[in-house]
Amino acid sequence: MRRQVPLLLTAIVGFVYIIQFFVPHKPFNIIEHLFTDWILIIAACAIWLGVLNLLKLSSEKVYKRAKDWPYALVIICGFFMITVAGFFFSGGRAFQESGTAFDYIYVNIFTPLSATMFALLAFFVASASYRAFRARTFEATLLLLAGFFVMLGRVPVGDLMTSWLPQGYRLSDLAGWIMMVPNMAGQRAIMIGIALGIMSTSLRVILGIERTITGGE
Amino acid sequence: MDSVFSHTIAAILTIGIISFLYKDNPLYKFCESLFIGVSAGYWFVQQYYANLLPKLFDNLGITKLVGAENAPEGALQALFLEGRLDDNLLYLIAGVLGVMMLLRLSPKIGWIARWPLAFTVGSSAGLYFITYFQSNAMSQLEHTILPLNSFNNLVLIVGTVTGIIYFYFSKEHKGVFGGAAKVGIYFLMITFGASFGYTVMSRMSLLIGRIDFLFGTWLGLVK
Amino acid sequence: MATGKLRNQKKYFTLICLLLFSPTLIAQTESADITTTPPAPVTEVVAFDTPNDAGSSITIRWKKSPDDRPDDSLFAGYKILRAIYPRGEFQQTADAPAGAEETFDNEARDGVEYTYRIRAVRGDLYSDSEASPPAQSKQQWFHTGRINTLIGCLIIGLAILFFINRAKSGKKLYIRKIAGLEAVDEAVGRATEMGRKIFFIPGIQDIYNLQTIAGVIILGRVAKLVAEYDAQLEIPVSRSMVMVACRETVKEAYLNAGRPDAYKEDAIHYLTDEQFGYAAGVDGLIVREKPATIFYQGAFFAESLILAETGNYIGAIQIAGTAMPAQLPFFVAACDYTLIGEELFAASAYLSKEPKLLGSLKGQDVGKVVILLAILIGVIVHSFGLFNFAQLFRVQ
Amino acid sequence: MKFFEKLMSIDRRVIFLFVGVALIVPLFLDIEQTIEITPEVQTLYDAFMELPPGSKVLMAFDYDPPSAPELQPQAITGLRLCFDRNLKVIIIGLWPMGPMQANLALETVFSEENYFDKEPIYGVDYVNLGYSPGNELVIQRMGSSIPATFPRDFRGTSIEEIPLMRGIVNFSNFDYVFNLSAGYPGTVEWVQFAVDRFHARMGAANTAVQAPLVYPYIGTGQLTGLSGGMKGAAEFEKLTGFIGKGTKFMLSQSFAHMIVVFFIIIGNLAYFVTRGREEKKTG
Repeated sequence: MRRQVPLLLTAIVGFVYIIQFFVPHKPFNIIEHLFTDWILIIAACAIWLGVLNLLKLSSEKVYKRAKDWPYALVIICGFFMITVAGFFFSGGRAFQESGTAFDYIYVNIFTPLSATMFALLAFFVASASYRAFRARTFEATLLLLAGFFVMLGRVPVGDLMTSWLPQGYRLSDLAGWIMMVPNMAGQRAIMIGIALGIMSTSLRVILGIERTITGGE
Repeated sequence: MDSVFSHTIAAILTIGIISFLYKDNPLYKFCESLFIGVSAGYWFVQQYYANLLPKLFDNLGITKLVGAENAPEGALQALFLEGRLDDNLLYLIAGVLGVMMLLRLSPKIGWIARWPLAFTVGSSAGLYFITYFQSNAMSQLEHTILPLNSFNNLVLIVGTVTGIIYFYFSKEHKGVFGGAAKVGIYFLMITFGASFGYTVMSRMSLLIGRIDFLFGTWLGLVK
Repeated sequence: MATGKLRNQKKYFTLICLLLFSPTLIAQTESADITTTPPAPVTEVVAFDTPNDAGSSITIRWKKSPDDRPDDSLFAGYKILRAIYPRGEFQQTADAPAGAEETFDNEARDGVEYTYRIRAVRGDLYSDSEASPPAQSKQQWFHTGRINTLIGCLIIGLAILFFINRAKSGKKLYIRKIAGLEAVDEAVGRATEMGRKIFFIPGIQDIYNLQTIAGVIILGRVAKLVAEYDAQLEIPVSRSMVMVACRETVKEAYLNAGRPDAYKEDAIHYLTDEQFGYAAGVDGLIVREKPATIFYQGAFFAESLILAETGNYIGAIQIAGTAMPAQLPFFVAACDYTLIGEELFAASAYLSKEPKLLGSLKGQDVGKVVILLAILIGVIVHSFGLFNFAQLFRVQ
Repeated sequence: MKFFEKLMSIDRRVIFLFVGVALIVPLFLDIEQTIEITPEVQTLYDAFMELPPGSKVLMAFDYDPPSAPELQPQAITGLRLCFDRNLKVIIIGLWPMGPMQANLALETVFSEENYFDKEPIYGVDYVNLGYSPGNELVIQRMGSSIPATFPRDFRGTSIEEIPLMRGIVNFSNFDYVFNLSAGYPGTVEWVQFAVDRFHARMGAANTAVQAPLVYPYIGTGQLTGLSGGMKGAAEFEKLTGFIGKGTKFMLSQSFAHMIVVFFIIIGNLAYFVTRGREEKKTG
């Protein structure tokens, strides 16, 4: 029961999903939509597990006065601040409309934090390219050259440096060519490989040959 | 006044995150913890209103059952009041699967969470099997079959073919085959370099947005 | 000087306005005449069952009215009138904008015969077409536009199954070395020696992404190794279902390694669903815990570089693997080893060394041969202008 | 002696500092950068200039705050151009945050001095119809009926009560469509539906990442004008003669880009020098 049912469920659901792609007839026509909704519902239930885990670990930290416990308290307060605002003080379903308490927290706390975290990439892109773009081997040199020309080709300075060349042969054109031709070829190879890898992994999972998640080893 | 206050909060949080670049520090720890707490709560609320409420409770009619105003009639009302089997009754299965997932909290019957997990894994395996074959394999193939009438087409075809050869697992990369795989790696390296270089610009603009907020919106130094 | 220029501009502007307005002026005078005559009717109306669907839909095509011209602003479009064949009354069911020559009636009842008229409308006047021959909607059992996909799936699927079966019978298979996976042992060993943690990041997508599934399967193999080495594993996750899946997997792995007592559930913990919130949290953990080894296996987005750069800074050995093409360059730049695309999916088979799973890799290779042959043949045939081979792979 | 070895492994915080300075300083500088106008942006500008006063322009805001540095300046320039030329503007968004970005852009435009006494009137000179979910299906629905797709505006006013919306039925009532796009749904969908199916005339502003995907549409004439990324924003501003943030941001971006390139060169230089030495030692 414990082992067999999940394996069977995986197999049946997996095959039904594949079949519905080729069969427009009822009831297969609603399966994709229905299953997607079900999965979203399962995920919406599951979030309780995660959130309770986060709160449990944080409050344990606070209770035991573990290292950095005040920050664990910040996690708990932050969580309750927005959930209480969202569930009780933001007008129910319209919780996201501008002017609600939920929206205020979203705009003034959530957004700057997430936008700044995203913006850190500007720094990391610089430090990573300094380290990685070095002509150590032939492969690394290709990486370097492609990156270098594409980067230069995308700012006015690049074209300024090559303004003595006829139009169509300047740095921005070279950058465009690299993107459209060799880059495209590499991307295609990667994408085709991924398709095969996914097909094989899916089959292994559906057939129960790979049962790490669904059935134990 | 209100906007000065909220801008100041936003500015402190912005500086707190940026300060991590120098080293880990109390302000960053505060921002990080606040971010984790607030964002976990954000998705918790979001999941309820975007999925649980409309997809499960509304469809089944539970919202109506608990006496909410303006709630739509659901499958349960149809079944018990009209004696009719509504399609939405199928959402009951989703509800059961969801509850099974939550039973993970109980050590004794927690194993049953594997059922909804198996359902999810199975349907994604089925979905990905088909969609990736279609969108990644078939349509890329369609666009790679080009007439050999230009240098660009030649490069595209050679690059794609050798790239695929690089991924070949069950043959040693030696001789002509190994040579082709080597060319494949070269193409992959150019691809990586190019897409890296390509994104640098947009990453910079993200930071410009934050800097403009700090010096413009907040401090009013940049017009 | 400046005013002269301005005057010139004004002159041009009047000229442009005149040029732009003149056609409308003419059109208006013309339309003044024809507001009293209805538009020419639509011709050649046909109706047929919309193919490859679950019924309830009939496709209607026609040849548009000669008065349906882009410059005629009065022409309002078409109304679709439907009647049950042969003697029903015509009623409007849908409408179509000017310029259209096809529309769908999605409210047909399967098995009922309908006939259609198209009404061309201009201003207050209209004219109706002849009634179309009757048509009825049906459900189809097979989507004919997807036959190429079916054949392709069968070829590749059967190849994979064939080699899995052959591997079961004990035939030895050669699989080339994958550097990133050869390094797993060393990376786990190093963490054990240093007495530091091993982090495993399964990406930021939920378990319904196959990349996450691949990541968690790899985790199963890594966790077994970790248990054998008696190293410490920590797995911060960003999705609750992934947390459940990881816990099941790691527990099982410890059990199989004969060390169920060493399994700690709280080492697999949830942070937040939010992409950058998760990145902020993991970054904090990385600088504070200073893990010796970090695995990134799964679906990653922009946070890839934020995590990998921080890991690189504290000097951890980093092994990444993802099938997100846009993130691969960043992992390649910041990690010691990167599994590229397909290698992520091959990793679990490779690490398990189970013949059945290795057999599926051989099956994938057959898929590659088929694709390479298709490209080769296609290019040759296409180059000589014999046949557009590419259209065989068009999907619907 | 050890100089180059040090250069080989610069503390990343030094790089961070340089990047930060390179981005911040230009915001305070008044450097004139020679911005060459590319033909795509020129045609975009021309398309606006060719519209007779009173023409109706549909502006679709399909982006959110993270892409605002690139697209907001273009939105502002586009709006200003319309109001200066007395064109009527109808705003919609296929992204939830789009119409809010539009309001921010309007605020910026109206805070300028020359609008103090003649601020365009809501409902007469411009209107914001808000966001509608459904991605490309929204465009398709607009093709048959705009009032049915957007029954109310951003403020909840019924569309029948808005003077500007009188007589607007579908795309044939717009003289130009201007799309600001940061991804999906965006310019690609607008071209496929509004242009290909409903024959609208359309121009677009895109993020730098997005722009190459829509370049092909210029060659075929499906797009009348395209302005991509900060560079496009700067060009667009230069053409309209009003130097706004696009030009400033462009300068920052160029500086930061050069810093990245500079460090790559330094890294390689140091690598070759130190490697040369090592070879001498061993050889």
